[in-house]
Amino acid sequence: MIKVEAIIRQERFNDVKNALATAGFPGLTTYEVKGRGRQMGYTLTFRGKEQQIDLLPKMKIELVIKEEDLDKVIELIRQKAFTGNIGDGKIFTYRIDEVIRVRTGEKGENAL
Amino acid sequence: MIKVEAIIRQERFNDVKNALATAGFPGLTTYEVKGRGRQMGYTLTFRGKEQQIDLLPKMKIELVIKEEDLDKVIELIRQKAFTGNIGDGKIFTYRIDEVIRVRTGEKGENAL
Amino acid sequence: MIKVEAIIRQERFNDVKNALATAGFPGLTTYEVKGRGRQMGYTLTFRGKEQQIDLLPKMKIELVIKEEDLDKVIELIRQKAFTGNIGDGKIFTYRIDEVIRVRTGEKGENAL
Amino acid sequence: MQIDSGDTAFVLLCAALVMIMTPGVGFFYGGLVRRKNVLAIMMQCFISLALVSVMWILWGYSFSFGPDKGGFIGGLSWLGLSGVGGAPNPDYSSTIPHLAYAIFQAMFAVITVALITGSFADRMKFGAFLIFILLWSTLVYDPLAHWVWGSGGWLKELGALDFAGGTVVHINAGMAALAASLIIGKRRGYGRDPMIPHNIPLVMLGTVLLWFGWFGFNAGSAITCGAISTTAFVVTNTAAATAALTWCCIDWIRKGTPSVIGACTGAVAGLVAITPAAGYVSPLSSIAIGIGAGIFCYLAVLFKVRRGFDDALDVWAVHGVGGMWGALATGIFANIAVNSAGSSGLLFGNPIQLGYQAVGVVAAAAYSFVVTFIILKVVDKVMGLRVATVDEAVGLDIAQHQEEAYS
Amino acid sequence: MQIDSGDTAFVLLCAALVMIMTPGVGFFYGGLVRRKNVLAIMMQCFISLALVSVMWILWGYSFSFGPDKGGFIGGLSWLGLSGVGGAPNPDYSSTIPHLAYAIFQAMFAVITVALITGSFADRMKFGAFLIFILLWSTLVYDPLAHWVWGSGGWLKELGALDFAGGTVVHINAGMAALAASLIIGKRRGYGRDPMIPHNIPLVMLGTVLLWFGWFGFNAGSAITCGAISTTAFVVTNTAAATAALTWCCIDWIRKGTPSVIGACTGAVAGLVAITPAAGYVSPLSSIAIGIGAGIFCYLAVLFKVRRGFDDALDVWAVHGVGGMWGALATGIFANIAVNSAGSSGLLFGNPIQLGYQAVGVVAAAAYSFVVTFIILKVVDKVMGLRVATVDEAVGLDIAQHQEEAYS
Amino acid sequence: MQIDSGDTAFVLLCAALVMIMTPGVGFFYGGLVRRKNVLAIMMQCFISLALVSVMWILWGYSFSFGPDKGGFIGGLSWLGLSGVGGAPNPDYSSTIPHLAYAIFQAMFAVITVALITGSFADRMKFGAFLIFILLWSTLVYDPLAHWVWGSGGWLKELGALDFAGGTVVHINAGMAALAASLIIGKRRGYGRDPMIPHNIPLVMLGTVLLWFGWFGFNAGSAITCGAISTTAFVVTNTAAATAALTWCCIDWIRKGTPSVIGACTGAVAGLVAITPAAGYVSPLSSIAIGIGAGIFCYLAVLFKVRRGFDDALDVWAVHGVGGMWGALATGIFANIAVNSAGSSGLLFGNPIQLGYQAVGVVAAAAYSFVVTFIILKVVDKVMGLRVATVDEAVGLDIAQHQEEAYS
Ligand SMILES: Nc1ncnc2c1ncn2[C@@H]1O[C@H](COP(=O)(O)OP(=O)(O)O)[C@@H](O)[C@H]1O
Ligand SMILES: Nc1ncnc2c1ncn2[C@@H]1O[C@H](COP(=O)(O)OP(=O)(O)O)[C@@H](O)[C@H]1O
Ligand SMILES: Nc1ncnc2c1ncn2[C@@H]1O[C@H](COP(=O)(O)OP(=O)(O)O)[C@@H](O)[C@H]1O
Repeated sequence: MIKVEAIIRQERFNDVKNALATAGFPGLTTYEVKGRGRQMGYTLTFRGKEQQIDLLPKMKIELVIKEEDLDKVIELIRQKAFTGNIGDGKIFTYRIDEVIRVRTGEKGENAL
Repeated sequence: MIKVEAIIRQERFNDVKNALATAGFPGLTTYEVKGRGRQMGYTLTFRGKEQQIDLLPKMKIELVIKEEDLDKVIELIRQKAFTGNIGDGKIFTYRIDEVIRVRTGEKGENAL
Repeated sequence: MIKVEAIIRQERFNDVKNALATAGFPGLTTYEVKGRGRQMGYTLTFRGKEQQIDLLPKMKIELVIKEEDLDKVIELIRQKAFTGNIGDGKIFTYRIDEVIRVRTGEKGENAL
Repeated sequence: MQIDSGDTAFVLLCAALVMIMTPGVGFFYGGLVRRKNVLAIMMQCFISLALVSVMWILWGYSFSFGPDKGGFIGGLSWLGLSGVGGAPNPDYSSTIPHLAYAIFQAMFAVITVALITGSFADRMKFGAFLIFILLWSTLVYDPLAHWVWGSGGWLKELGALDFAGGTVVHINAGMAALAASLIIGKRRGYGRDPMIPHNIPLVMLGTVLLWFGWFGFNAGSAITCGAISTTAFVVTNTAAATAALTWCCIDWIRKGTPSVIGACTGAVAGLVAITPAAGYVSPLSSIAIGIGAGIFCYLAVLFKVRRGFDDALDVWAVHGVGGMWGALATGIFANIAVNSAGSSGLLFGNPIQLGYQAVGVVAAAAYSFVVTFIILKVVDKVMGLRVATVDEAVGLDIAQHQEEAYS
Repeated sequence: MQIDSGDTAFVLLCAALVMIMTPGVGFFYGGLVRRKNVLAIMMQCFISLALVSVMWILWGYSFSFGPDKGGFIGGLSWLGLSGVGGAPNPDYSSTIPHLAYAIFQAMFAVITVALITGSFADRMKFGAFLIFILLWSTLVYDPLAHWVWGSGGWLKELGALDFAGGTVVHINAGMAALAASLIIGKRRGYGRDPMIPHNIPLVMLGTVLLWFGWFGFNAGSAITCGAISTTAFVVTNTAAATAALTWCCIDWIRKGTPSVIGACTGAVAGLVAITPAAGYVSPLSSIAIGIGAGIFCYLAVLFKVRRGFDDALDVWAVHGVGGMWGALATGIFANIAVNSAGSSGLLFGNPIQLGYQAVGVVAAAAYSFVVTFIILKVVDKVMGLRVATVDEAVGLDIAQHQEEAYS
Repeated sequence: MQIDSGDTAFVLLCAALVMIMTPGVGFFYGGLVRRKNVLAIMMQCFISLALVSVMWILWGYSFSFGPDKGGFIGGLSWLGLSGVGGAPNPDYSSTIPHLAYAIFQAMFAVITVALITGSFADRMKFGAFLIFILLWSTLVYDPLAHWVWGSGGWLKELGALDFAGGTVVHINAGMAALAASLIIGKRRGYGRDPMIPHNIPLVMLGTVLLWFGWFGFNAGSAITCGAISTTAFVVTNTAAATAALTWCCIDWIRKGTPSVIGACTGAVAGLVAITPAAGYVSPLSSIAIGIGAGIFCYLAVLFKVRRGFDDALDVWAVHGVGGMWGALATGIFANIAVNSAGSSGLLFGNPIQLGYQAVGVVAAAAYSFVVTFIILKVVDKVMGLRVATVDEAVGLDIAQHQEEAYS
């Protein structure tokens, strides 16, 4: 099993989330983060004082999937999260050893 | 070393946390997330308008432990997080390469 | 590629973040967590009632880097996050399989 | 005519209470929208306070209350408040400075604009909004205020009663909101993405400031302080309370549980409905008016959802429909025994009053809807009403004001 | 008897100030509870405002202030406020409309109920709460108000002084809270899980609205505006300030640092304690009363923690004990030179007054505790007072109102 | 001299409005700072209310308004408010109780201290702050109030006009803030780490309470209720509105978009500037004053940023500069036709008035700056003004009060 961590624009989040459910990947966990990448932030002026904001709010989505679905999921996220501007986000993947469903105790892919 | 990520009900969190400490696993990191699983959420009505809420608030617990403690920890979390209803949560595990304690520079299991 | 997860004091966060950028590691994702370690928390008194606070607010930084930069990054974080008191935090590292930049579709180290 | 210190103190302090209602609307609406749009709507309310206040001094008061032009609008002689000073004015305020009356009325002009913002929440361009205020307040609010309250206004002459603004403020704002929601269209993602109120304590704060300020709105509209202002005060509180309870009951029956937002919405509906009736009805009648407000506004909300127009924060359902019910209820429950300067309604032997009220309702609703529609169409053509799609997705706070509410 | 516009303006606006105290209690309590329960307690306060307002019109005012029945309760002749109109009433309000007095008093009935909610925070069923209000306000508040303030009430006849409700409102709410906390039992996880105030700026907002509204509460209780209302205003501010400082000092000594919650709690304790004394004591005496309030209420909080009953937000310690201290302090510091319609206390040569005050304290405390206890036992038997365990764990906002405060 | 119930009601309720401004400052400032410091600054404001209230009763009022000593300070005869009672005082309050005047003035002493806290936000020791209040209020505020408003005060004798405290409150607080920011030094990380307002709705709430309370501040300063208080009320609202719009325009030109914080800041600047002029100028003049306030205070903010001193929340730029502009503007726009008890300014044929105003500005600014500087230097030497570096990093809420605002 593989864990996919996608860090995307907040305003693209609903579309990504809905598309994943439609494509058969309901299971996910998500939270707000702040991030910095090539997009080094911007400058705000409060009361005449410039402030360098280098951390921008993003949405992080974590979903654990079967290895065979990896390409499909990545493609789907990319498509829905894409705007073409700097700051569109990144996807990281890594292998998971085990999954357990708390309610039933099921393990492995059955527990997804 | 193994990292255990448990996503559980918020109302079970205190019990899980206390039980872990009692069982000798004080070290953990935790934060609020929103998640979707088999439990596809529910419908709220605000001012006459139905709203589909598919992301429910959950608590995520991350703890890094020695491999030998894995079963014990998972059993303990399952026990305390269990209510028997959909939405009880999931546990993911994966291997960690290294741990470093910032204060001392200790590495590996000693740093846990 | 390696993912470094550092859990540090909130008040050290700006220094760590700035130092990473200066050293050539702009890319990172960060969020607030609560944690418990050796530092088992403290006791607060509200209206005469003592409350055991065992979870303390921390900052979590996640950054994915090339394997060769690992030591440098860890050293840098340790240096900037260090105060010498219990609660300075921990760093965890683990291997990442793949990185994809959403905007361009680039993969691997090029996408970092 | 001598100035009475008690009456003056009362009206000035009531003006302060009405002033705080406008940011109150901002908090109420701000809590109801998503986190990314809270500043934008609070800003719209706050700027309504600033802009309409200045317009009122310069020309608004003169257009609304200045010497009558054919029953339709006031003249230009009080531009810049010239001639509006410390002495009483026999038409409007025989025991307090004319200027006190003018500033009390200013606050009504201010809040009416702010109420409308709920309809186009989350998607209106700030610049277009400013132009809209300028035009709308001048072309819609000022004439309507003149019809109903201005000396010589045609609805006043007809005998339509509107104690504190059911017609001028609430029907007016509600119908303008309806027009606005039709023209600007639905929020992006409406019906698909969740749009959950982001801060209900803020909604509560807004409600509380509204209820509090409404004492000034209704009791202050007596423009003196004695038996009439007292009655207005009591029925205001009673109708708000009753309508809140009514809304909770319906929620309980329909949804299985009452909600905070429901209770708050109900209270506002009750406050709206009692407004035109405040100085004319007894406490027991206000209970009936409150119950009606709860029921009719609740139904209006359901109707809106079914029809699918996106009056985002239910300005039409609560203020429009609540105001209509209140105006008609005034024609039913008014009792000359309560206020000898008013008249009686249907239940107290004067059915014709209900007719006058109906004329007022129809005239105000039609005028407001039509003229608002035209104004918005023009503004839309000239500069566009709606923000870019990406700005709507990102949220107006950052897109329009480069600020985030919380950090 | 003629209506005085200044007095009427004062009392009406003070009624508005007292009105805002009830949601103020909601914010104060709401900030102190955990995030998952904030809406529930704000809702309880808000519904107290709605429900008791309507009850007051229908029967509450008549029971409390209607023509005396044996010194114990008012009669039925003013049901629905019949006969309570624009004319002054010689017994209660010789210079303002009787109706103004009635609505001013309504706000006292409202807030007393809201104060109690702090004791059973986080675990009371909303439905049971509504039944509780209905019974409690009718069977406990109304008689007690009659005893102390009603024309012919036995404590009033005895000569017990209670300027603005130390007995009727605060001792009463505090003892009811004590009874409630004993019957409903501790919050789940009490003493084990952390129960940290979730929003201290909200606590501050509540405190501020309370302090602000309390000027209306105490100064308005003069029912005229002149020297007595001025004194009441000044001592109210002074006692609040002094008690806040006192609480900070004790915190500093005991905990090493003063806290915002401590300062807020202290201020409320001072406001409570000065309430019965407000129109009778000098500014310097109010400093003494404020210091006493800080000390005694602080000790009461510690006592509660030691005894382990879970009066969750310290209604008993702050309102009960603060009210008792205030009532007794009135018997010590009252000075007929301040208010010729009052009498002097111990320090000014009239020790018997302290006795009258003690009788008032004991009678009110006993009556409130016992009758509240019975009411709650009955409600508990019939429908259960406490939510299900899982609902308590999930939080009342979602479990009872299907709403989340913040999102 | 007889007590007028309307005037008394007005002044007491205005005192309540001014009271709520101080926590309003706390919310305004609290929203502007980072989340880790919000409680600390709200606490400073709240404790100002508590501590200065008590000091005022004990000695502050006597020092400020007591029988004149050489034009510089009041005498000791009114210590503990002895002799300040229910009767009017011919010098200050001929139609209301002397005590009402004293408590109205108390609120001015309170808020002036609270305003200063914005300058040393995020880094002042709480203990040192308390000592600072004690000294500053006694040595700076009390004399200055005497100069300007005390019977026999030298600036009053000279003929300098300050209707509601432009000099005494705003220039005074602004210059003290300047001195404080120079002595305490910049916030840790200033210019490097982001210091973003953490809760803009809270800023809005503070602004709203300020605007609302300012009606009491300015209109109440007439100490009677009639034409003058009405004028003051109207120009207060107008100047606030105009300055808010002006600030938005400048922001729009400079930054491409108006912001909520800008609108709020502008409104406060307008309120400050109209304060000294409130009872003396016409509504149209207040528009000019408001525009000036927006421009000059905006420029002052830019100047501060360029000079790099860290008056964290712009107390000097908004209150100091706004107050100076207002005081001078009074000398320009004052019109005896508006208030026969005042005098005319430059535009109405009396250029010398501008001179008097300038003397007042210079005297107040110099006195406040110098004495504040000395006081803070002494306190710094004795106990240190600034918290430890680690405490500043962790945040004052936890470090000084062991509390977190939100959880
Ligand atoms: N090396 C990294 N490690 C962890 N998170 C990263 C890294 N690089 C980028 N991110 C996350 O991805 C988000 C988007 O990155 P960004 O640089 O804006 O994308 P792009 O370079 O494709 O325009 C960042 O805000 C940050 O949260
Ligand atoms: N495939 C997944 N990837 C990541 N998180 C998941 C996944 N499936 C479930 N979760 C997380 O676990 C939580 C509980 O899942 P849920 O479906 O309610 O459990 P169950 O199916 O056992 O009833 C979800 O809210 C979500 O946060
Ligand atoms: N075993 C662990 N698993 C996950 N997170 C941990 C673990 N141990 C510590 N942490 C995180 O690291 C933070 C700092 O740990 P702490 O014990 O205070 O450090 P130290 O022991 O070096 O003083 C904790 O607050 C927690 O968030």
